[in-house]
Amino acid sequence: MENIKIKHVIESILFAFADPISAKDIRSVIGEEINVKDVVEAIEELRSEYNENKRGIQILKIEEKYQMCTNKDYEEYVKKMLEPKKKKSLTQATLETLTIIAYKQPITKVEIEEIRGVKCDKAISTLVENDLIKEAGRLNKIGKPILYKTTDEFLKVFGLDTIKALPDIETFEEKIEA
Amino acid sequence: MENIKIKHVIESILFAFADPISAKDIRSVIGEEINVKDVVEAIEELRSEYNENKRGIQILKIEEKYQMCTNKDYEEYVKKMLEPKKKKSLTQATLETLTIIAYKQPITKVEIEEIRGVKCDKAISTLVENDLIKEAGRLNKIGKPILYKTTDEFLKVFGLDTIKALPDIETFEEKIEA
Amino acid sequence: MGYNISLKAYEGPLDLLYDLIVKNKIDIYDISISQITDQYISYMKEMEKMDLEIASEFVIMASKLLEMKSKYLLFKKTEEDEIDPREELIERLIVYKKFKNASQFLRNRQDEGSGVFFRKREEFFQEEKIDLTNLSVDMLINFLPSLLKEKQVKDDTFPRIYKVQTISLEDQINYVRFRINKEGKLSFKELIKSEDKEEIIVTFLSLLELIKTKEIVINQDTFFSDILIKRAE
Repeated sequence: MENIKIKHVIESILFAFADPISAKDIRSVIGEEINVKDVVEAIEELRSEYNENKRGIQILKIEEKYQMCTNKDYEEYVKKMLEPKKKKSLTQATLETLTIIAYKQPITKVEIEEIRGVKCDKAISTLVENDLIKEAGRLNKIGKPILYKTTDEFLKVFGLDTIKALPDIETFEEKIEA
Repeated sequence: MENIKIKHVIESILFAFADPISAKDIRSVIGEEINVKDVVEAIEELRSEYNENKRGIQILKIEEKYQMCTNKDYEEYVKKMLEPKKKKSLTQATLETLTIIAYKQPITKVEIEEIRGVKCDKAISTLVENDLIKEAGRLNKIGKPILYKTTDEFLKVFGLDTIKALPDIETFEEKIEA
Repeated sequence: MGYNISLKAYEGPLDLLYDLIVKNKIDIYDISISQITDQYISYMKEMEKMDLEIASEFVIMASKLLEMKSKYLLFKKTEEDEIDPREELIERLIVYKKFKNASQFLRNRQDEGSGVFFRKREEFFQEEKIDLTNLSVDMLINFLPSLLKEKQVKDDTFPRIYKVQTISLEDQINYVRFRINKEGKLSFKELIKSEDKEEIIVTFLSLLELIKTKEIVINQDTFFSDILIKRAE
Protein backbone atom coordinates (compact mmCIF):
# COMPACT_ATOMS: atom_id res chain seq x y z
CA MET A 1 0.00 0.00 0.00
CA GLU A 2 1.36 3.45 -0.83
CA ASN A 3 2.32 5.73 2.01
CA ILE A 4 -0.34 8.34 1.32
CA LYS A 5 -3.08 5.70 1.39
CA ILE A 6 -1.85 4.27 4.70
CA LYS A 7 -2.06 7.75 6.16
CA HIS A 8 -5.62 8.20 5.02
CA VAL A 9 -6.74 4.77 6.13
CA ILE A 10 -5.29 5.55 9.56
CA GLU A 11 -7.11 8.87 9.51
CA SER A 12 -10.44 7.11 8.98
CA ILE A 13 -9.65 4.55 11.68
CA LEU A 14 -8.72 7.20 14.26
CA PHE A 15 -11.85 9.16 13.38
CA ALA A 16 -14.25 6.23 13.71
CA PHE A 17 -12.63 4.50 16.69
CA ALA A 18 -12.81 7.70 18.75
CA ASP A 19 -10.98 6.16 21.74
CA PRO A 20 -7.21 5.76 22.16
CA ILE A 21 -5.82 3.01 19.92
CA SER A 22 -2.30 1.61 19.60
CA ALA A 23 -0.23 1.41 16.41
CA LYS A 24 -0.25 -2.34 16.86
CA ASP A 25 -4.05 -2.51 16.80
CA ILE A 26 -4.17 -0.21 13.78
CA ARG A 27 -1.71 -2.42 11.99
CA SER A 28 -3.80 -5.52 12.72
CA VAL A 29 -6.70 -3.80 10.97
CA ILE A 30 -4.71 -2.68 7.92
CA GLY A 31 -3.09 -6.07 7.43
CA GLU A 32 0.11 -8.01 7.27
CA GLU A 33 1.57 -6.18 4.30
CA ILE A 34 2.82 -3.30 6.46
CA ASN A 35 4.69 -3.34 9.75
CA VAL A 36 4.08 -1.46 12.98
CA LYS A 37 6.98 0.89 12.29
CA ASP A 38 5.34 2.07 9.05
CA VAL A 39 2.13 2.69 10.96
CA VAL A 40 3.90 4.76 13.63
CA GLU A 41 5.67 6.78 10.94
CA ALA A 42 2.44 7.45 9.08
CA ILE A 43 0.67 8.50 12.28
CA GLU A 44 3.50 10.84 13.23
CA GLU A 45 3.37 12.43 9.76
CA LEU A 46 -0.37 12.85 10.05
CA ARG A 47 0.07 14.31 13.53
CA SER A 48 2.48 16.97 12.43
CA GLU A 49 0.32 17.88 9.44
CA TYR A 50 -2.62 18.49 11.75
CA ASN A 51 -0.45 20.20 14.30
CA GLU A 52 1.61 22.55 12.14
CA ASN A 53 -1.38 23.90 10.30
CA LYS A 54 -3.32 24.60 13.51
CA ARG A 55 -6.06 22.40 12.18
CA GLY A 56 -9.38 22.05 14.01
CA ILE A 57 -8.62 18.38 14.66
CA GLN A 58 -5.48 17.20 16.48
CA ILE A 59 -4.04 13.76 17.14
CA LEU A 60 -3.16 13.18 20.77
CA LYS A 61 -0.56 10.67 21.85
CA ILE A 62 -1.30 9.13 25.24
CA GLU A 63 0.97 6.35 26.45
CA GLU A 64 1.75 4.92 23.01
CA LYS A 65 -1.87 5.21 21.97
CA TYR A 66 -3.36 7.72 19.56
CA GLN A 67 -6.66 9.55 19.68
CA MET A 68 -8.29 12.30 17.63
CA CYS A 69 -9.63 15.33 19.44
CA THR A 70 -10.46 18.96 18.78
CA ASN A 71 -7.78 21.66 18.91
CA LYS A 72 -7.72 23.34 22.30
CA ASP A 73 -7.21 26.72 20.59
CA TYR A 74 -10.79 26.58 19.38
CA GLU A 75 -12.27 25.39 22.65
CA GLU A 76 -14.37 28.52 23.15
CA TYR A 77 -16.31 27.83 19.95
CA VAL A 78 -16.79 24.13 20.53
CA LYS A 79 -17.96 24.81 24.06
CA LYS A 80 -20.43 27.44 22.93
CA MET A 81 -21.94 24.98 20.52
CA LEU A 82 -22.19 21.98 22.81
CA GLU A 83 -23.40 23.72 25.92
CA PRO A 84 -26.73 25.17 24.92
CA LYS A 85 -27.67 21.83 23.37
CA LYS A 86 -26.84 20.00 26.54
CA LYS A 87 -29.86 19.89 28.78
CA LYS A 88 -28.30 17.64 31.36
CA SER A 89 -26.00 19.10 33.96
CA LEU A 90 -23.05 17.14 35.26
CA THR A 91 -25.10 15.48 37.95
CA GLN A 92 -27.65 14.33 35.39
CA ALA A 93 -25.19 12.96 32.85
CA THR A 94 -23.11 11.30 35.52
CA LEU A 95 -26.13 9.81 37.26
CA GLU A 96 -27.40 8.43 34.00
CA THR A 97 -24.04 6.80 33.38
CA LEU A 98 -24.10 5.41 36.91
CA THR A 99 -27.59 3.96 36.41
CA ILE A 100 -26.48 2.18 33.25
CA ILE A 101 -23.45 0.73 35.02
CA ALA A 102 -25.54 -0.32 38.02
CA TYR A 103 -27.99 -2.26 35.86
CA LYS A 104 -25.66 -3.57 33.18
CA GLN A 105 -22.44 -4.28 35.04
CA PRO A 106 -19.83 -5.28 34.12
CA ILE A 107 -19.97 -2.99 31.11
CA THR A 108 -17.47 -1.17 28.89
CA LYS A 109 -17.37 2.53 28.15
CA VAL A 110 -18.30 1.91 24.51
CA GLU A 111 -21.41 -0.02 25.54
CA ILE A 112 -22.45 2.82 27.85
CA GLU A 113 -21.88 5.29 25.03
CA GLU A 114 -24.06 3.23 22.72
CA ILE A 115 -26.91 3.57 25.19
CA ARG A 116 -26.37 7.25 25.96
CA GLY A 117 -25.39 8.30 22.46
CA VAL A 118 -22.59 10.56 23.68
CA LYS A 119 -19.03 10.08 24.86
CA CYS A 120 -18.82 9.25 28.57
CA ASP A 121 -15.12 9.59 29.46
CA LYS A 122 -15.68 12.48 31.80
CA ALA A 123 -18.66 10.96 33.58
CA ILE A 124 -16.76 7.73 34.11
CA SER A 125 -13.68 9.43 35.48
CA THR A 126 -15.84 11.46 37.88
CA LEU A 127 -17.54 8.27 39.07
CA VAL A 128 -14.20 6.53 39.55
CA GLU A 129 -12.82 9.55 41.41
CA ASN A 130 -15.81 9.50 43.71
CA ASP A 131 -15.39 5.77 44.27
CA LEU A 132 -18.87 4.94 42.97
CA ILE A 133 -17.57 2.64 40.25
CA LYS A 134 -14.35 0.73 39.70
CA GLU A 135 -12.60 -1.29 37.05
CA ALA A 136 -13.57 -4.95 36.79
CA GLY A 137 -11.03 -6.39 34.36
CA ARG A 138 -10.70 -5.92 30.65
CA LEU A 139 -12.45 -7.34 27.62
CA ASN A 140 -10.25 -9.21 25.16
CA LYS A 141 -11.05 -7.05 22.15
CA ILE A 142 -9.27 -4.39 20.10
CA GLY A 143 -8.21 -1.67 22.50
CA LYS A 144 -8.68 -4.05 25.47
CA PRO A 145 -11.59 -2.01 26.84
CA ILE A 146 -11.97 -1.73 30.60
CA LEU A 147 -15.06 -3.19 32.25
CA TYR A 148 -16.73 -1.18 35.01
CA LYS A 149 -18.85 -2.18 37.98
CA THR A 150 -20.30 -0.40 40.98
CA THR A 151 -18.50 -0.32 44.34
CA ASP A 152 -19.53 -0.97 47.93
CA GLU A 153 -19.45 2.80 48.33
CA PHE A 154 -22.18 2.96 45.68
CA LEU A 155 -24.38 0.62 47.74
CA LYS A 156 -23.71 2.66 50.85
CA VAL A 157 -24.46 6.02 49.26
CA PHE A 158 -27.72 4.78 47.76
CA GLY A 159 -28.72 2.85 50.87
CA LEU A 160 -28.76 -0.57 49.27
CA ASP A 161 -27.83 -3.83 51.04
CA THR A 162 -26.94 -5.55 47.82
CA ILE A 163 -26.98 -4.70 44.14
CA LYS A 164 -29.98 -7.05 43.78
CA ALA A 165 -32.00 -4.59 45.89
CA LEU A 166 -32.24 -2.26 42.86
CA PRO A 167 -35.81 -2.09 41.52
CA ASP A 168 -36.40 -4.64 38.77
CA ILE A 169 -36.14 -2.95 35.42
CA GLU A 170 -38.92 -5.13 33.92
CA THR A 171 -41.54 -4.00 36.43
CA PHE A 172 -40.62 -0.46 35.58
CA GLU A 173 -41.19 -1.12 31.90
CA GLU A 174 -44.82 -2.06 32.54
CA LYS A 175 -45.34 1.06 34.57
CA ILE A 176 -44.30 3.46 31.84
CA GLU A 177 -46.33 1.67 29.20
CA ALA A 178 -49.52 1.84 31.27
CA MET B 1 -11.21 36.43 11.50
CA GLU B 2 -8.93 35.23 8.75
CA ASN B 3 -10.24 32.71 6.28
CA ILE B 4 -7.88 29.92 7.28
CA LYS B 5 -8.88 30.22 10.93
CA ILE B 6 -12.59 30.11 10.08
CA LYS B 7 -11.96 26.88 8.23
CA HIS B 8 -10.20 25.31 11.18
CA VAL B 9 -12.76 26.47 13.70
CA ILE B 10 -15.43 24.90 11.50
CA GLU B 11 -13.37 21.74 11.32
CA SER B 12 -13.29 21.47 15.10
CA ILE B 13 -17.02 22.20 15.34
CA LEU B 14 -17.96 19.55 12.78
CA PHE B 15 -15.71 17.04 14.53
CA ALA B 16 -17.04 17.70 18.03
CA PHE B 17 -20.71 18.11 17.13
CA ALA B 18 -20.73 14.82 15.21
CA ASP B 19 -24.39 15.19 14.16
CA PRO B 20 -25.56 17.15 11.08
CA ILE B 21 -25.31 20.91 11.60
CA SER B 22 -26.31 23.84 9.38
CA ALA B 23 -24.09 26.73 8.27
CA LYS B 24 -26.46 29.01 10.14
CA ASP B 25 -25.89 27.21 13.43
CA ILE B 26 -22.13 27.19 12.89
CA ARG B 27 -22.21 30.90 12.21
CA SER B 28 -24.13 31.61 15.40
CA VAL B 29 -21.32 29.87 17.30
CA ILE B 30 -18.48 31.70 15.56
CA GLY B 31 -20.10 35.07 16.04
CA GLU B 32 -21.54 38.12 14.37
CA GLU B 33 -18.35 39.23 12.66
CA ILE B 34 -18.81 36.77 9.80
CA ASN B 35 -21.88 36.02 7.70
CA VAL B 36 -23.49 32.74 6.70
CA LYS B 37 -22.16 33.02 3.16
CA ASP B 38 -18.57 33.05 4.46
CA VAL B 39 -19.30 29.96 6.53
CA VAL B 40 -20.76 28.09 3.56
CA GLU B 41 -17.74 29.04 1.44
CA ALA B 42 -15.31 27.87 4.10
CA ILE B 43 -17.14 24.56 4.55
CA GLU B 44 -17.19 23.96 0.81
CA GLU B 45 -13.46 24.64 0.63
CA LEU B 46 -12.85 22.26 3.49
CA ARG B 47 -15.08 19.66 1.84
CA SER B 48 -13.19 19.73 -1.43
CA GLU B 49 -9.84 19.57 0.36
CA TYR B 50 -10.94 16.40 2.13
CA ASN B 51 -12.54 15.07 -1.00
CA GLU B 52 -9.83 15.73 -3.59
CA ASN B 53 -7.08 14.25 -1.49
CA LYS B 54 -9.06 11.07 -0.77
CA ARG B 55 -8.65 11.81 2.91
CA GLY B 56 -9.84 9.36 5.57
CA ILE B 57 -12.42 11.87 6.76
CA GLN B 58 -15.12 13.30 4.50
CA ILE B 59 -17.78 15.95 4.98
CA LEU B 60 -21.28 14.83 4.02
CA LYS B 61 -23.88 17.34 2.90
CA ILE B 62 -27.42 16.30 3.76
CA GLU B 63 -30.18 18.81 3.03
CA GLU B 64 -28.07 21.91 3.74
CA LYS B 65 -26.54 20.36 6.82
CA TYR B 66 -22.99 19.13 7.19
CA GLN B 67 -21.59 16.12 9.02
CA MET B 68 -18.20 14.42 9.23
CA CYS B 69 -17.89 10.74 8.40
CA THR B 70 -15.26 8.29 7.21
CA ASN B 71 -14.36 7.88 3.54
CA LYS B 72 -16.36 5.11 1.83
CA ASP B 73 -13.16 3.99 0.07
CA TYR B 74 -11.75 2.77 3.35
CA GLU B 75 -14.89 0.97 4.44
CA GLU B 76 -13.16 -2.44 4.52
CA TYR B 77 -10.66 -1.28 7.14
CA VAL B 78 -13.04 0.63 9.39
CA LYS B 79 -15.51 -2.23 9.21
CA LYS B 80 -12.85 -4.69 10.31
CA MET B 81 -12.36 -2.65 13.43
CA LEU B 82 -16.01 -1.93 14.17
CA GLU B 83 -18.05 -5.02 13.63
CA PRO B 84 -21.66 -4.31 12.70
CA LYS B 85 -24.34 -5.23 15.16
CA LYS B 86 -26.77 -7.88 14.11
CA LYS B 87 -28.61 -6.51 11.12
CA LYS B 88 -32.16 -5.87 12.10
CA SER B 89 -34.19 -4.39 9.34
CA LEU B 90 -37.57 -2.78 9.49
CA THR B 91 -40.59 -5.03 9.07
CA GLN B 92 -42.41 -4.91 5.73
CA ALA B 93 -45.31 -3.00 7.32
CA THR B 94 -42.99 -0.35 8.76
CA LEU B 95 -40.99 -0.07 5.56
CA GLU B 96 -44.12 0.35 3.42
CA THR B 97 -45.37 3.06 5.74
CA LEU B 98 -42.01 4.81 5.58
CA THR B 99 -42.01 4.62 1.77
CA ILE B 100 -45.43 6.22 1.54
CA ILE B 101 -44.40 9.03 3.90
CA ALA B 102 -41.16 9.57 1.95
CA TYR B 103 -43.05 10.04 -1.31
CA LYS B 104 -46.20 11.80 -0.10
CA GLN B 105 -44.94 14.00 2.71
CA PRO B 106 -46.37 15.79 4.52
CA ILE B 107 -49.10 13.18 4.98
CA THR B 108 -51.56 12.18 7.70
CA LYS B 109 -51.99 8.72 9.23
CA VAL B 110 -55.44 8.36 7.65
CA GLU B 111 -54.05 9.03 4.18
CA ILE B 112 -51.34 6.41 4.69
CA GLU B 113 -53.96 3.93 5.90
CA GLU B 114 -56.04 4.57 2.78
CA ILE B 115 -53.12 3.59 0.59
CA ARG B 116 -52.09 0.56 2.63
CA GLY B 117 -55.61 -0.56 3.53
CA VAL B 118 -54.65 -1.28 7.14
CA LYS B 119 -54.03 0.55 10.39
CA CYS B 120 -50.56 2.05 10.68
CA ASP B 121 -50.32 3.25 14.29
CA LYS B 122 -47.67 0.74 15.28
CA ALA B 123 -45.53 1.39 12.21
CA ILE B 124 -45.72 5.15 12.70
CA SER B 125 -44.68 4.98 16.35
CA THR B 126 -41.75 2.69 15.49
CA LEU B 127 -40.63 5.15 12.81
CA VAL B 128 -40.91 8.12 15.18
CA GLU B 129 -38.97 6.26 17.88
CA ASN B 130 -36.20 5.48 15.43
CA ASP B 131 -36.09 9.11 14.34
CA LEU B 132 -36.89 8.27 10.71
CA ILE B 133 -40.03 10.40 10.59
CA LYS B 134 -41.31 13.33 12.62
CA GLU B 135 -44.40 15.44 13.02
CA ALA B 136 -44.74 18.31 10.58
CA GLY B 137 -47.62 20.31 11.98
CA ARG B 138 -51.31 19.54 11.78
CA LEU B 139 -53.88 19.61 9.01
CA ASN B 140 -56.60 22.20 9.40
CA LYS B 141 -59.39 19.66 9.27
CA ILE B 142 -61.77 18.08 11.77
CA GLY B 143 -59.67 16.35 14.39
CA LYS B 144 -56.61 18.37 13.37
CA PRO B 145 -54.72 15.27 12.20
CA ILE B 146 -50.93 15.21 12.58
CA LEU B 147 -48.85 15.46 9.42
CA TYR B 148 -45.69 13.37 9.13
CA LYS B 149 -42.50 13.88 7.18
CA THR B 150 -39.13 12.14 6.95
CA THR B 151 -36.08 13.30 8.95
CA ASP B 152 -32.44 13.97 8.08
CA GLU B 153 -31.70 10.67 9.81
CA PHE B 154 -33.85 8.99 7.16
CA LEU B 155 -31.72 10.51 4.40
CA LYS B 156 -28.55 9.47 6.19
CA VAL B 157 -29.63 5.89 6.75
CA PHE B 158 -30.68 5.42 3.14
CA GLY B 159 -27.68 7.31 1.77
CA LEU B 160 -29.67 10.13 0.14
CA ASP B 161 -28.38 13.73 -0.15
CA THR B 162 -31.84 15.15 -0.41
CA ILE B 163 -35.38 13.81 -0.54
CA LYS B 164 -35.41 14.68 -4.27
CA ALA B 165 -32.83 11.95 -4.84
CA LEU B 166 -35.60 9.32 -4.48
CA PRO B 167 -36.44 7.71 -7.84
CA ASP B 168 -39.72 8.82 -9.42
CA ILE B 169 -42.55 6.71 -7.99
CA GLU B 170 -43.86 6.04 -11.51
CA THR B 171 -40.72 4.03 -12.26
CA PHE B 172 -41.97 1.44 -9.77
CA GLU B 173 -44.78 0.16 -11.99
CA GLU B 174 -42.61 -2.89 -12.51
CA LYS B 175 -41.56 -5.05 -9.62
CA ILE B 176 -37.91 -4.78 -8.68
CA GLU B 177 -35.94 -7.74 -7.51
CA ALA B 178 -34.66 -8.19 -4.00
CA MET C 1 -58.47 -22.09 -12.67
CA GLY C 2 -56.99 -23.69 -9.61
CA TYR C 3 -55.31 -21.76 -6.89
CA ASN C 4 -52.89 -22.48 -4.19
CA ILE C 5 -52.44 -20.08 -1.33
CA SER C 6 -50.20 -20.84 1.54
CA LEU C 7 -51.43 -19.24 4.71
CA LYS C 8 -48.79 -16.59 4.86
CA ALA C 9 -49.36 -13.45 6.84
CA TYR C 10 -50.47 -10.53 4.76
CA GLU C 11 -50.02 -6.89 5.69
CA GLY C 12 -53.66 -6.25 4.84
CA PRO C 13 -56.39 -6.96 2.29
CA LEU C 14 -54.57 -5.03 -0.46
CA ASP C 15 -51.43 -7.02 0.18
CA LEU C 16 -53.42 -10.24 -0.15
CA LEU C 17 -55.21 -9.10 -3.33
CA TYR C 18 -51.97 -7.95 -4.88
CA ASP C 19 -50.35 -11.28 -4.09
CA LEU C 20 -53.29 -13.16 -5.69
CA ILE C 21 -52.90 -11.06 -8.83
CA VAL C 22 -49.15 -11.67 -9.02
CA LYS C 23 -49.51 -15.41 -8.35
CA ASN C 24 -52.18 -15.85 -11.02
CA LYS C 25 -50.40 -13.54 -13.47
CA ILE C 26 -53.54 -11.51 -13.91
CA ASP C 27 -53.44 -8.20 -15.75
CA ILE C 28 -54.09 -5.72 -13.01
CA TYR C 29 -56.12 -3.53 -15.41
CA ASP C 30 -58.41 -6.42 -16.29
CA ILE C 31 -59.07 -8.25 -13.07
CA SER C 32 -61.61 -11.05 -13.16
CA ILE C 33 -63.63 -9.85 -10.23
CA SER C 34 -65.44 -13.14 -9.60
CA GLN C 35 -62.23 -15.16 -9.70
CA ILE C 36 -60.38 -12.85 -7.37
CA THR C 37 -63.35 -12.64 -5.01
CA ASP C 38 -63.61 -16.42 -4.82
CA GLN C 39 -59.94 -16.78 -4.05
CA TYR C 40 -60.04 -14.01 -1.48
CA ILE C 41 -63.01 -15.60 0.29
CA SER C 42 -61.41 -19.04 0.32
CA TYR C 43 -58.27 -17.59 1.84
CA MET C 44 -60.41 -16.19 4.63
CA LYS C 45 -62.13 -19.55 5.07
CA GLU C 46 -58.74 -21.21 5.40
CA MET C 47 -57.86 -18.71 8.08
CA GLU C 48 -61.11 -19.46 9.91
CA LYS C 49 -60.44 -23.20 9.69
CA MET C 50 -57.09 -22.68 11.28
CA ASP C 51 -58.67 -20.58 14.01
CA LEU C 52 -56.71 -17.51 13.03
CA GLU C 53 -58.04 -14.18 14.04
CA ILE C 54 -59.24 -12.24 11.00
CA ALA C 55 -58.68 -8.51 11.17
CA SER C 56 -61.71 -6.35 10.47
CA GLU C 57 -60.03 -4.83 7.42
CA PHE C 58 -60.13 -8.22 5.71
CA VAL C 59 -63.82 -8.64 6.43
CA ILE C 60 -64.67 -5.19 5.12
CA MET C 61 -62.75 -5.86 1.93
CA ALA C 62 -64.58 -9.18 1.48
CA SER C 63 -67.95 -7.47 1.59
CA LYS C 64 -66.72 -4.79 -0.79
CA LEU C 65 -65.56 -7.45 -3.22
CA LEU C 66 -68.92 -9.21 -3.09
CA GLU C 67 -70.73 -5.95 -3.68
CA MET C 68 -68.40 -5.17 -6.57
CA LYS C 69 -68.96 -8.60 -8.04
CA SER C 70 -72.75 -8.17 -8.19
CA LYS C 71 -72.48 -4.64 -9.51
CA TYR C 72 -70.08 -5.83 -12.16
CA LEU C 73 -72.49 -8.55 -13.37
CA LEU C 74 -75.16 -5.89 -13.74
CA PHE C 75 -72.73 -3.54 -15.45
CA LYS C 76 -71.81 -6.21 -18.00
CA LYS C 77 -75.45 -7.03 -18.69
CA THR C 78 -76.68 -3.48 -19.23
CA GLU C 79 -73.49 -2.16 -20.82
CA GLU C 80 -74.70 1.35 -20.23
CA ASP C 81 -72.26 4.23 -19.90
CA GLU C 82 -71.68 3.60 -16.25
CA ILE C 83 -68.33 3.60 -14.52
CA ASP C 84 -66.75 0.18 -14.33
CA PRO C 85 -67.26 -0.90 -10.69
CA ARG C 86 -63.76 -2.38 -10.68
CA GLU C 87 -62.12 0.95 -11.38
CA GLU C 88 -61.70 2.12 -7.79
CA LEU C 89 -60.14 -1.16 -6.71
CA ILE C 90 -57.81 -1.22 -9.72
CA GLU C 91 -56.61 2.28 -8.94
CA ARG C 92 -55.97 1.45 -5.31
CA LEU C 93 -54.07 -1.68 -6.26
CA ILE C 94 -51.87 0.18 -8.73
CA VAL C 95 -50.98 2.83 -6.16
CA TYR C 96 -50.32 0.14 -3.57
CA LYS C 97 -48.13 -1.79 -6.01
CA LYS C 98 -45.98 1.26 -6.73
CA PHE C 99 -45.30 1.88 -3.04
CA LYS C 100 -44.70 -1.78 -2.35
CA ASN C 101 -42.10 -1.88 -5.13
CA ALA C 102 -40.58 1.40 -3.96
CA SER C 103 -40.25 -0.06 -0.46
CA GLN C 104 -38.20 -2.87 -1.96
CA PHE C 105 -35.90 -0.21 -3.40
CA LEU C 106 -35.44 1.28 0.06
CA ARG C 107 -34.90 -2.17 1.55
CA ASN C 108 -32.09 -2.89 -0.94
CA ARG C 109 -30.61 0.48 -0.25
CA GLN C 110 -30.65 -0.10 3.49
CA ASP C 111 -29.05 -3.53 3.17
CA GLU C 112 -26.19 -2.16 1.12
CA GLY C 113 -25.41 0.36 3.85
CA SER C 114 -23.85 3.68 3.11
CA GLY C 115 -20.29 2.52 3.83
CA VAL C 116 -19.48 5.52 5.97
CA PHE C 117 -19.07 5.67 9.72
CA PHE C 118 -19.84 8.46 12.15
CA ARG C 119 -18.66 9.49 15.59
CA LYS C 120 -20.44 10.20 18.81
CA ARG C 121 -20.73 13.74 20.03
CA GLU C 122 -17.99 14.98 22.32
CA GLU C 123 -18.98 15.81 25.88
CA PHE C 124 -18.31 19.00 27.74
CA PHE C 125 -18.66 19.61 31.44
CA GLN C 126 -18.33 22.63 33.62
CA GLU C 127 -18.53 21.15 37.10
CA GLU C 128 -16.23 18.53 38.43
CA LYS C 129 -17.59 17.26 41.76
CA ILE C 130 -20.74 15.37 42.59
CA ASP C 131 -22.60 16.07 45.77
CA LEU C 132 -22.83 12.64 47.37
CA THR C 133 -25.04 13.60 50.29
CA ASN C 134 -28.59 13.45 48.98
CA LEU C 135 -28.57 10.51 46.63
CA SER C 136 -31.39 7.99 46.47
CA VAL C 137 -32.41 5.07 44.31
CA ASP C 138 -35.33 7.15 43.06
CA MET C 139 -32.85 9.37 41.30
CA LEU C 140 -31.46 6.41 39.39
CA ILE C 141 -34.94 5.29 38.39
CA ASN C 142 -35.35 8.54 36.49
CA PHE C 143 -32.80 7.28 34.02
CA LEU C 144 -34.33 3.89 33.39
CA PRO C 145 -36.16 5.09 30.27
CA SER C 146 -32.83 5.45 28.50
CA LEU C 147 -32.08 1.83 29.31
CA LEU C 148 -35.49 0.70 28.12
CA LYS C 149 -35.19 2.76 25.00
CA GLU C 150 -32.01 0.93 24.22
CA LYS C 151 -33.93 -2.31 24.42
CA GLN C 152 -36.54 -1.10 21.94
CA VAL C 153 -33.92 0.18 19.57
CA LYS C 154 -32.25 -3.21 19.63
CA ASP C 155 -35.56 -4.86 18.82
CA ASP C 156 -36.27 -2.93 15.70
CA THR C 157 -33.63 -0.73 14.23
CA PHE C 158 -30.79 -0.24 11.83
CA PRO C 159 -27.20 -1.33 12.18
CA ARG C 160 -26.18 2.28 12.52
CA ILE C 161 -24.14 1.86 15.65
CA TYR C 162 -21.11 -0.30 15.28
CA LYS C 163 -19.57 -2.15 18.16
CA VAL C 164 -16.04 -3.23 18.70
CA GLN C 165 -15.12 -6.60 17.23
CA THR C 166 -16.00 -9.60 19.36
CA ILE C 167 -13.70 -12.20 20.84
CA SER C 168 -12.06 -14.85 18.75
CA LEU C 169 -12.00 -18.46 19.94
CA GLU C 170 -8.21 -18.42 20.01
CA ASP C 171 -8.10 -15.33 22.20
CA GLN C 172 -10.68 -16.79 24.54
CA ILE C 173 -8.77 -20.08 24.87
CA ASN C 174 -5.70 -18.08 25.85
CA TYR C 175 -7.75 -16.08 28.30
CA VAL C 176 -9.28 -19.16 29.96
CA ARG C 177 -5.84 -20.80 30.11
CA PHE C 178 -4.43 -17.67 31.73
CA ARG C 179 -7.16 -17.55 34.37
CA ILE C 180 -6.91 -21.26 35.14
CA ASN C 181 -3.15 -21.12 35.47
CA LYS C 182 -3.45 -18.14 37.75
CA GLU C 183 -6.36 -19.23 39.91
CA GLY C 184 -6.16 -23.03 39.72
CA LYS C 185 -9.94 -23.44 39.74
CA LEU C 186 -12.93 -21.26 39.03
CA SER C 187 -16.52 -21.46 37.86
CA PHE C 188 -17.87 -20.84 34.38
CA LYS C 189 -19.81 -17.81 35.60
CA GLU C 190 -16.62 -16.22 36.83
CA LEU C 191 -15.22 -16.40 33.30
CA ILE C 192 -18.13 -14.53 31.76
CA LYS C 193 -17.87 -10.77 31.81
CA SER C 194 -21.06 -9.79 30.07
CA GLU C 195 -24.49 -11.12 29.19
CA ASP C 196 -23.32 -11.34 25.61
CA LYS C 197 -24.46 -14.62 24.11
CA GLU C 198 -21.49 -14.73 21.80
CA GLU C 199 -19.07 -14.43 24.70
CA ILE C 200 -20.80 -17.27 26.53
CA ILE C 201 -20.68 -19.50 23.46
CA VAL C 202 -17.05 -18.73 22.66
CA THR C 203 -16.08 -19.32 26.29
CA PHE C 204 -17.89 -22.64 26.29
CA LEU C 205 -16.14 -23.68 23.09
CA SER C 206 -12.81 -22.73 24.68
CA LEU C 207 -13.58 -25.11 27.56
CA LEU C 208 -14.29 -27.94 25.14
CA GLU C 209 -11.00 -27.29 23.39
CA LEU C 210 -9.05 -27.20 26.66
CA ILE C 211 -10.69 -30.45 27.79
CA LYS C 212 -9.63 -32.02 24.52
CA THR C 213 -6.04 -30.91 25.03
CA LYS C 214 -6.31 -32.26 28.61
CA GLU C 215 -5.39 -28.94 30.17
CA ILE C 216 -8.50 -28.72 32.31
CA VAL C 217 -11.16 -30.93 33.88
CA ILE C 218 -14.70 -29.82 34.52
CA ASN C 219 -17.41 -30.82 36.93
CA GLN C 220 -21.10 -29.99 37.07
CA ASP C 221 -23.32 -30.96 40.01
CA THR C 222 -26.70 -30.85 38.32
CA PHE C 223 -28.19 -29.83 35.02
CA PHE C 224 -27.96 -26.06 34.45
CA SER C 225 -25.86 -25.53 37.55
CA ASP C 226 -22.60 -23.65 37.26
CA ILE C 227 -19.66 -25.55 35.77
CA LEU C 228 -16.56 -25.91 37.93
CA ILE C 229 -13.29 -25.78 36.05
CA LYS C 230 -10.00 -27.13 37.42
CA ARG C 231 -6.52 -27.32 36.06
CA ALA C 232 -5.72 -30.86 34.98
CA GLU C 233 -3.04 -32.37 37.18
